[in-house]
Amino acid sequence: MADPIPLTVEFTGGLEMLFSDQRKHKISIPGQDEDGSASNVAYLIHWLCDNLMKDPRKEMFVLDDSVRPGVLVLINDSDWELEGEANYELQPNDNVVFVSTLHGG
Amino acid sequence: MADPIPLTVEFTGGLEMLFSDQRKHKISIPGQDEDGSASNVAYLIHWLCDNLMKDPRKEMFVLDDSVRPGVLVLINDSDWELEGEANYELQPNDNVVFVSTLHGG
Amino acid sequence: SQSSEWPLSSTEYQRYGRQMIMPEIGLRGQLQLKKAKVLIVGVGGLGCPAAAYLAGAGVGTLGLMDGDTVEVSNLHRQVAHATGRVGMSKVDSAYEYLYALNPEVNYIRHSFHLSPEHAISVFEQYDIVLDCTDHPTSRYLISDTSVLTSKPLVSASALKTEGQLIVLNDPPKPPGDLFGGPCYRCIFPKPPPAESVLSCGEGGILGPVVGVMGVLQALEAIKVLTRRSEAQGRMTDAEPATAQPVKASLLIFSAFSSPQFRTIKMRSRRADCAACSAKRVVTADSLSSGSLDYIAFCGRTTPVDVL
Amino acid sequence: SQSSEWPLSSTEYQRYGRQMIMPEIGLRGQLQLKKAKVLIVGVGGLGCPAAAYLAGAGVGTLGLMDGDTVEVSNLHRQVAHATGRVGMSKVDSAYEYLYALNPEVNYIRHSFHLSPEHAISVFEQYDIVLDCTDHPTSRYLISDTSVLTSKPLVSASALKTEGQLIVLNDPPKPPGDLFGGPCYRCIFPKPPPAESVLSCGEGGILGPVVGVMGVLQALEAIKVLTRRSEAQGRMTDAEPATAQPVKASLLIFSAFSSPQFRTIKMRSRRADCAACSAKRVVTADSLSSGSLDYIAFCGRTTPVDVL
Ligand SMILES: [Zn+2]
Ligand SMILES: [Zn+2]
Repeated sequence: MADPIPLTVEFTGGLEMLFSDQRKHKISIPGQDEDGSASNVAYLIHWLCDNLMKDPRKEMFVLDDSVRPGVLVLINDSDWELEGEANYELQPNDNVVFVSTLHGG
Repeated sequence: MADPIPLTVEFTGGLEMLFSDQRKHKISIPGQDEDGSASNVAYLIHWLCDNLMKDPRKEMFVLDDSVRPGVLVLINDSDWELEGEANYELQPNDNVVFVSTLHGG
Repeated sequence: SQSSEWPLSSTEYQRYGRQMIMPEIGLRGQLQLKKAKVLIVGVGGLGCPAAAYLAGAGVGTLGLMDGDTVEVSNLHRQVAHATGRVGMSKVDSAYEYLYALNPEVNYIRHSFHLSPEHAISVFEQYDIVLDCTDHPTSRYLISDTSVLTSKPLVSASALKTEGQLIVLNDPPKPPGDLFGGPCYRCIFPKPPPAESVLSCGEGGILGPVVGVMGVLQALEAIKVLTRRSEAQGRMTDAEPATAQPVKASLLIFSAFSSPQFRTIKMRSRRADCAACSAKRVVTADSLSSGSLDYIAFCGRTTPVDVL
Repeated sequence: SQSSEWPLSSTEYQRYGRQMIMPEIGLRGQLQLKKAKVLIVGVGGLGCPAAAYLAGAGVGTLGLMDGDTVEVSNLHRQVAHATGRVGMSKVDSAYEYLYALNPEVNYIRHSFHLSPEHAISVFEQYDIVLDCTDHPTSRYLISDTSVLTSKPLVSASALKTEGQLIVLNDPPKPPGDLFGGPCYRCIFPKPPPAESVLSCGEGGILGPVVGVMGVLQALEAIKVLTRRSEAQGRMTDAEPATAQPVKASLLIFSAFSSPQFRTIKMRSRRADCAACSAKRVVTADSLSSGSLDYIAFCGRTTPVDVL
């Protein structure tokens, strides 16, 4: 068994409303998913839905097994598209931010 | 002999003018000072005057063996007063920023 | 009031002297600003401060586009308007304020909402566009039109206590050229579900939050207009000019968080982008003929003229 | 226009509704703002936008202090003034703009420069002070007076392409109480050598740079005035309310760097601070009697009324 992975996850742009109105969460997730693969961001998103999200409106966060359109995922201050997207394997103390894009002006 | 210490030093608030008009410098300083002590920020300030500063106006940067009044020294985004000031022993890849306070408005 | 021997009038030297003495601007940069035509789409919480600082800096031509009228509920954040101008078109109200601040600027008033039919013909008159609107529908339309007309786009948004800013399509290379900056669709290929979109009216907005983002839009526009060459970086003075696809940089602001500001490295152009790639489906014809339904695309339910 | 049954008039509900629907403000916060008396010292590049957003937000009383008159070289960045008001006192010029934006605010005009003799009596009339001045002499005087009168101080500065902002003396505990926020002298015990100080006139200034800092000052003032209890943190919503000496947080901005913004952890009160410690030498008497020579202290050579 791999060690649990300590992470900081943050929610902004309104997503914090889905997570007990709290922006910053220090969490620890299993080091492997159910198949024994190293935990990646796809697994983290599932884990957050199952373990951290109290709001029943899952569709405000996930759609078709990934984050919904209009949500950016930032890994250590880089867009996850630069890091391998959902396949990025999480490292201890990574900072993962979920940002809903804003449209007001 | 201790290994050289790679550092990023930055100058802002006008101090960059004294350092070839360049804000960010990647440097490597000796791991020990002349007395064989671990290199600290006091030593770094000397080293910068001797090795990086091309401008002859040393008094715009140092006074009485430290930075002049009105210059903040930030070590990894904390005021150096929280880190031991001039006695802070530099670690590889530290980020040290010298900021001249501004007064305009 | 210009003499034939000096590139600027003595009034202009006086008015812009404090910015011209900086090497980042100088006479060169001031003349670039004077030559520049800037379009601000949306004269609300973002557009008011953006317009004020661009007018102050002396851009030659400043276009203002908005179809709304001033309401008293705007005034806590839309600081170019005034209580006595409630009911007036936002464009005319802002014009009164801006003309009083700097009459040297040529102001062009577009007192209507942007629509796909005329977007291209308006954008073609300008050098750079600021998206100061407040709905995803307009954000996609403005980005698509910026790509089609090759204009850099400074896009910002704000809601409640947070703001976001990104410079897009910069440099504005032709569609298919991966060395152009990414567009809004590169970053957000799919629009958000309609039910996830909150407006400032619904969600609320703190005045200085949207104000900061608008002022920063003016700053980024000035940086784009006065930079020395296209190859130089946008948000930094330290990046080497290498032949790498240009990545965008997203600034996010959160008034009650620490740190308040974060700078995020974003992607370069998307090879399959619907607007800016070789495989694009957004064309001038499809856009202006109305065959791209921005409203349906963004799942909008309120009338089109709210754009 | 207020009914006896509602804490705000219907106009006020309309005008401030967009910020009142946010939990961070609400009716509670709006009433705190309405009750608040805010002093802005310096109605220039920082003071203009700060005043605009504080007036917009509906602070009850807004004091404006400045002894200068409007010059055309101010207008690229001092966006509350106007070309037609060149030569007018900056305080009167800003008042015209602000009154038109929001006539519900009680504006108090102090059309003179701050001096040690009357600083305390002016500051005593307010709840919070914004330092929007442009010289170290005034920065020390304003900080000392804020400590002596127990007012939180939102201090900002800008030059060329850079800006700095710090909230000081917050919470404003009595001198000697280490649980009060640090003052300007805690951070800068010694003034800079006169020859190292550049003004905006000498060094130049980009309008949106000073504009951003001024808008952020308004934001920090609103945060201080509307927070739920003194024990809560200033710049963050995440800090636990522990009995630790309060550290300050310095925001530094650099328009052409990446990242543009940095947040720096600063120190708490200095045990030997000349102004806010048990060992202080700055007292109400020494200050107002003129025995503290701020001019000589800061090595200033130009006349005192430039403050
Ligand atoms: Zn694209
Ligand atoms: Zn102190």
